Amino acid sequence: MSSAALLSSILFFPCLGALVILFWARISPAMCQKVSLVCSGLVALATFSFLLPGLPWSFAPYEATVQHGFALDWIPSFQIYYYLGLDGISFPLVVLTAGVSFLAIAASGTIKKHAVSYYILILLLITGMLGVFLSLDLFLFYIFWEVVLLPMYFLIGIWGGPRKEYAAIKFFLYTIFGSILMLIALLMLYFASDLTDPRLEEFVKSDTIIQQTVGSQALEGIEARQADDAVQPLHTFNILALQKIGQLTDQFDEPLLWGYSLQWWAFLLLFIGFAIKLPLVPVHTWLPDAHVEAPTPISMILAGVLLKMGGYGLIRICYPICPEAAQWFAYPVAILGVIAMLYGAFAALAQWDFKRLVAYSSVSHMGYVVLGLAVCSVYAGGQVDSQAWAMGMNGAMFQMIAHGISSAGMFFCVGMLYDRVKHRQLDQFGGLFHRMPTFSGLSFGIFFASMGLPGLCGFIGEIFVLLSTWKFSAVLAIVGSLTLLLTAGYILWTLQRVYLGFEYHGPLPEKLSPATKGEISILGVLLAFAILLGIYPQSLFRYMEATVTQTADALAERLSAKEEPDEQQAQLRIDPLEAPADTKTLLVERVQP
Amino acid sequence: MFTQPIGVAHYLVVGAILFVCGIVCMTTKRNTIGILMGVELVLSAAILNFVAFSQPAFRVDQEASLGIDGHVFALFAIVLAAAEAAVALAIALNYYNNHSTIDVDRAQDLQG
Amino acid sequence: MSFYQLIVNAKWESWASTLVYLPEIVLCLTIVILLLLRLPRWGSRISSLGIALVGSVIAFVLSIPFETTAEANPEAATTAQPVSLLQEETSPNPPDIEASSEETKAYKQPGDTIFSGLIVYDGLTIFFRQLLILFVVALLILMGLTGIPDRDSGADVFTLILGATVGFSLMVSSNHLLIAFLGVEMASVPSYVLAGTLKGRRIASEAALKFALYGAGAAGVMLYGMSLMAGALGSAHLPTMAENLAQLTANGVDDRQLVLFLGGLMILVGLAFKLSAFPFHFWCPDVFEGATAEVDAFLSVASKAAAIGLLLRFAIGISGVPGEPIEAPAAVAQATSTEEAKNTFDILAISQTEATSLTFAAQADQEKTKLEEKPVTDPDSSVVPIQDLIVFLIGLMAALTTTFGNLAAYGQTNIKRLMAYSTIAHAGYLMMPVAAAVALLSKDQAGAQEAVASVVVYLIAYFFMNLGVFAIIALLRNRIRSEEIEDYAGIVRESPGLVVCFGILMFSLIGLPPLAGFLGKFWIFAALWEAGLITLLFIGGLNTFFSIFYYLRVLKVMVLSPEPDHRSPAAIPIISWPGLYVAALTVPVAILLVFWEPIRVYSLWAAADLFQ
Amino acid sequence: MDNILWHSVFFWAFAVITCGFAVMVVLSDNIVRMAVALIFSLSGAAGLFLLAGADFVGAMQLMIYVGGTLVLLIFGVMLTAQGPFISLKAGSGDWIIAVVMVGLSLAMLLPMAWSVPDWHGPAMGASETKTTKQTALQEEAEADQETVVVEHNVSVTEIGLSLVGVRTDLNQEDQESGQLPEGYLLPFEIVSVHLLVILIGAAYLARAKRPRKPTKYP
Repeated sequence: MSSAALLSSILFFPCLGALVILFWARISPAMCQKVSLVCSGLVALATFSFLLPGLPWSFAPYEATVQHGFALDWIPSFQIYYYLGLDGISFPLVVLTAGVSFLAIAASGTIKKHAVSYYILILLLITGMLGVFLSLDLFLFYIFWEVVLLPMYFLIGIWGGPRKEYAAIKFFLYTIFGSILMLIALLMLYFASDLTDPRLEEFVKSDTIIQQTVGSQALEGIEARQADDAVQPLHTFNILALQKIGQLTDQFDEPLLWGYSLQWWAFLLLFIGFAIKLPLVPVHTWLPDAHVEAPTPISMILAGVLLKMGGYGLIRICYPICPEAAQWFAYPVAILGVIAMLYGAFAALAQWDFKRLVAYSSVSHMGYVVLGLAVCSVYAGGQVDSQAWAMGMNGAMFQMIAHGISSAGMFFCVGMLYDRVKHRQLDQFGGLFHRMPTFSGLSFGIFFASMGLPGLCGFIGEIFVLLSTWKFSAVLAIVGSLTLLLTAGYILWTLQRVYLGFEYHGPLPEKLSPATKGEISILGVLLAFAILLGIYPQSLFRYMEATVTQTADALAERLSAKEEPDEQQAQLRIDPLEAPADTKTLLVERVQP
Repeated sequence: MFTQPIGVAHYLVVGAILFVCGIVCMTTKRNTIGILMGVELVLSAAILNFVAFSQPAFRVDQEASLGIDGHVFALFAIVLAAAEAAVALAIALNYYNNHSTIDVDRAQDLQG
Repeated sequence: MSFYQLIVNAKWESWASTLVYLPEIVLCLTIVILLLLRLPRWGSRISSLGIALVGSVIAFVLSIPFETTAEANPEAATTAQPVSLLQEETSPNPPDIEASSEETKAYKQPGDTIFSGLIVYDGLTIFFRQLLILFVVALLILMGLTGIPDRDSGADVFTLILGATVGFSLMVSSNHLLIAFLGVEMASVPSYVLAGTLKGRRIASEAALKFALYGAGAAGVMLYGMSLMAGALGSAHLPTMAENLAQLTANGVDDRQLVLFLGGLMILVGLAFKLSAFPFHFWCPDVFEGATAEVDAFLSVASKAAAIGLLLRFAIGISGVPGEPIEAPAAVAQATSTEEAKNTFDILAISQTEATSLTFAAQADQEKTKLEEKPVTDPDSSVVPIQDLIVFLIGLMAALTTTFGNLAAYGQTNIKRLMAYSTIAHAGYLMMPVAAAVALLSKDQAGAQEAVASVVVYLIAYFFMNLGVFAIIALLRNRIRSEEIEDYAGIVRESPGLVVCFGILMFSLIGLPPLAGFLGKFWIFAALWEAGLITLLFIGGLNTFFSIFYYLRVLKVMVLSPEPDHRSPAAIPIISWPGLYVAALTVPVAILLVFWEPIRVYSLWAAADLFQ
Repeated sequence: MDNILWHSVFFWAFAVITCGFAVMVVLSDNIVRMAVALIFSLSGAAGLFLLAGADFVGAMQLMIYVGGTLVLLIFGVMLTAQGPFISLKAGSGDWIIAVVMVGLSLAMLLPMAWSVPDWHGPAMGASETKTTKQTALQEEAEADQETVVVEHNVSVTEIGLSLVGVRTDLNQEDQESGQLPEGYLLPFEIVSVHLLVILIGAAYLARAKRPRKPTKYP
């Protein structure tokens, strides 16, 4: 099977399911769930089959290149292609998406109201999420990014809790604000990019997708440029090409506004857009509301997958395309990351609502992702230390996957309790261990995974991030590691308040029935993955390490090259007082270790 | 005053006065018919301008005069203005039938 | 040239023009048939809707440009059938005019002017004509479905609609101020009557009265501005005006600045009124509330499309790209012998190279060589200040209009009023690329073409979105007898299909991907970025954000609010004629993005003739 | 100095009539008086047209505008304005706004009217500007000041022919280059359609609704 057919069918299979539900006259809610379950199950099976060795389409580990990449003409005159592909960064997230979505649909049994619309929307949502991770064309990425938005708005707004309308509109507004900034950044990058740059010759010749789409045009342009002829610039939306342009040429270094370069602005706009989705601290306030009001399965998807879109955007687009700006912003971003970690943890400590607590823990955990990415100016002998950066990135990626598993599990736990006793007040729980022993045992595992207990998945990511931060700034690493303590604090305290203790003293005690088989299997699957990743992290690293390392190497090389050859700049670094106050010197000052 | 030949500028001044009168009429009159009269004044100012611009003898740069184009424009403007007035009156009548007044200040059903 | 020859030429021109002007002629004929059918007694038994529909469908078919082989093979064209027909008609021996000039083609093709330079027949004209006539077809079908107008007034209302459409088509193809004014009048005056279609209702007659009074005033001001502009530039023919303007500025004649400025401003007032741009938007909400939803759709889509077409013609026409070498009377009289022109333009070219910075030196050199080759038809630097002024005025107005429209929409309780403000906001979006196109005229012709193409695309999307929304409003009005937003509460439970369509249309109006509204908006933003109008780009982006609130509020009421007790049932199943009609308008909105490439090719083709 | 130009005398007379009655339209409170003042103002304008050599336009102004439009307006007055509605005073606030507006617009428009030296009239313009073309014209003007004013009257034949697309007023050699000068065939034809549509529209609004069944709509 060609990769085009394979990836497209994975991507649009949920849509097919949605159509089936739509045109199935008088379908019952249970039947809806079954159809969606089969549909998402098949998608999950297909993505997991990539993991198996030996199949013709299996995903080769330890490979840095894009696999199953293909591009079809969509809007060739705007250089927009239907370009999908998998690599070490997107592949784990695709698998996570398929898995979590399947589990979320499995957990949707309690949804009885407007079941047809619910399942249609959730299936569309899955397509959108898969599309975000699969697409390698910036424009296509943006389209899928927005496609995710609409179903989510309705899923929260119709099936949510008491303040659903407020939560839904808040989510919608925050995200769309970010998307508008992203759209502007997207236009900036597109119109600044030019594939006919001679420095890209090697890339243009080697990249099969570029060859297939605009190769001849680009090569002609390059030849003409080498011969000093005037050429129309050849813009591109290809993410990989944009990365190369950012890393090999200075097309994005043009000053744009107020003395800052184009890539500075592009980074800023993109970063805000992704940070909102992530969510980072000043713009995180939509998240607790959305999580609290969303129905359980939607919370699982929201925490398990949607937040990862922000992190993915940072790793895939923000950092590789704008390396210098990334370096300029290293400290602010890192500090924001640490603040998010601490703030999220503190806020979680202060919550009385169980679901809100879990939501704030998400804020805290996603802070690690940002911190891990920000450590891009670690110096080792005048060179940017690509190893430390790769470690940070790996940690961030691992953290995303781990959080996807553990937070989905935690939200499921909360949802299970809420379905039974219709409240989430932490001080009214207690003693669940006696009433629901199996469930409690599994939840302990999930919560410990989230806490970062060694041997479970949360640990690896956090420790990688903190280690690389240590090299970047010891102070930030120390402050950041306080989060470990706080996390342990609120998780343990929660466990104590909810599961331990003598007696359940809240309302509706008679409803606290033991977990059903379905519920146990959902939690069990999640816990199994948490343990697998915890004790054998290589099972994940083997897929993403190569790509991440390559990215980090390329960026580090770019930044080192920028720093080194210029004698004058070295001079500046020694005596910053006499330097003219332009951006470059600011940059140099900032990156001084 | 009477010894100087007349130029386009003289006509433009007359046109400007008519125009201003028309605009003031449109803004101050509370009566639909009054407002329409203001419109007629404005249109007639424009027609006057066209006619003045068409006469090469009124100016130094004779070759830049509009000639017959200005006349045709003026003719069409007259015809269109008459048509517009007819429709506006029909609408005013219709309004009168529904409201028993043609005072636009009493047109308050819509928030404005 | 003898008098006889003059008549032969005029006759030839009229014939050749008539051939490509058939759609409008068919519309006019339909009007006459609608009138004549009242005479015989059996005439009242024939459905006037049917006649109007057939007429407009025929007009639409005719508006598809018929295939000419002339471009590919000029030899073949001369032997093509229309020519031989023409030659027989006109004179025994082929007219001198064809022998004497290479410019003359056998018959009219896209890019020519018709009716002796009064009207441009180019891609943009063809596009607008198709859009407008297609809209009329769709609107007539909608009117058949909703039952407004009733049988008595049907013939009258359809006559007015068709008459206004002829006016719109004149507006978008005008190459001459007279045609522009005639078009505006032909379009507006029937619209005033249409606003009062339900003549027994108080608010309808009030809407019509307000519309007519404000409209007449705006038309008067516009005519006054046209008189000043034409007088100062010595012609009313747009390309000639542009040429004279360029020459005036090039010769350093600056005593007419005030006249030109005031004249241009007054014309802009008239256009802004038609576009309902801030601060001349005030009629729009009142008229929309008073008129029926069907008429609102007409005013909101067709009228705005025509106004933006005229704005494009005017802004681009006056600021520097004459489409063809011109032989207008004034230009002829001015004795612009080619030598003189060359001298002026050489001076221009030199001053230009001096003015431009080093980075643009190469570009300037290129332009200079171009200027030497084709002195009349190329943009030159002397019009740059004029362009800057136009860009500033239109850009400012666009920014204010969008922002005002979006902010004022918040407090509205009536859906038609809300859509009126939404229309105002969208008019602002539509004006943005016009500013971008003018800004790019002398820098980057391809970019300017993109900007005009973005208008085309936005209008295509806008056609479906707004017609769909107003169709739903009209259909719901027939069921629940109300147009208040609060009465729409919980309507999703009665007619889910309709509300899903409504939701898609609303999200498309916001401009969210993957819907059609995004397509247009993205393109507009791209044009703004390319034109360097970053402030406008940010304002546009911010406004997209503002607009979310009120569109979502309507949707929220329809979907999330509980139903009121006292409401007549609103069930409109999607599998019924009205439901299918709405679905047919929604489906393109949902899937237009997939067919971006053909749309892009088409829109670029439509915009191309403007920049020959 | 002592050479009184009768053309100018008539111009000033008509200008005073036109502007004076226009001001009266604005100032009058009685709608019938306004209509009468408008008649005189528009007639004065027609006189100005005749002086500018636009005989046909002047005649049309008298026939269509003064004749047709005003009859329509007076019809409107008679049909709609009964008793108390005939005279409607504007409030003092309106007048303040009006005065400010008049001041502002005149302050803009009058300088505009005088801003182009070429337009000050043949003699005056020539004395002020210095270009070679214009001095030649000045000599011409001085040579024959009496005739310069009314030298170009557009004949009805020319207008009529231009309305069917034939331009006889232009230099004929210039027309041989292939591009025809604007003939006004299209507007002439299409305006008839416009008038038809307008007529139907006006009749539609003005005629009473045939009572058949009550309307279904709110």
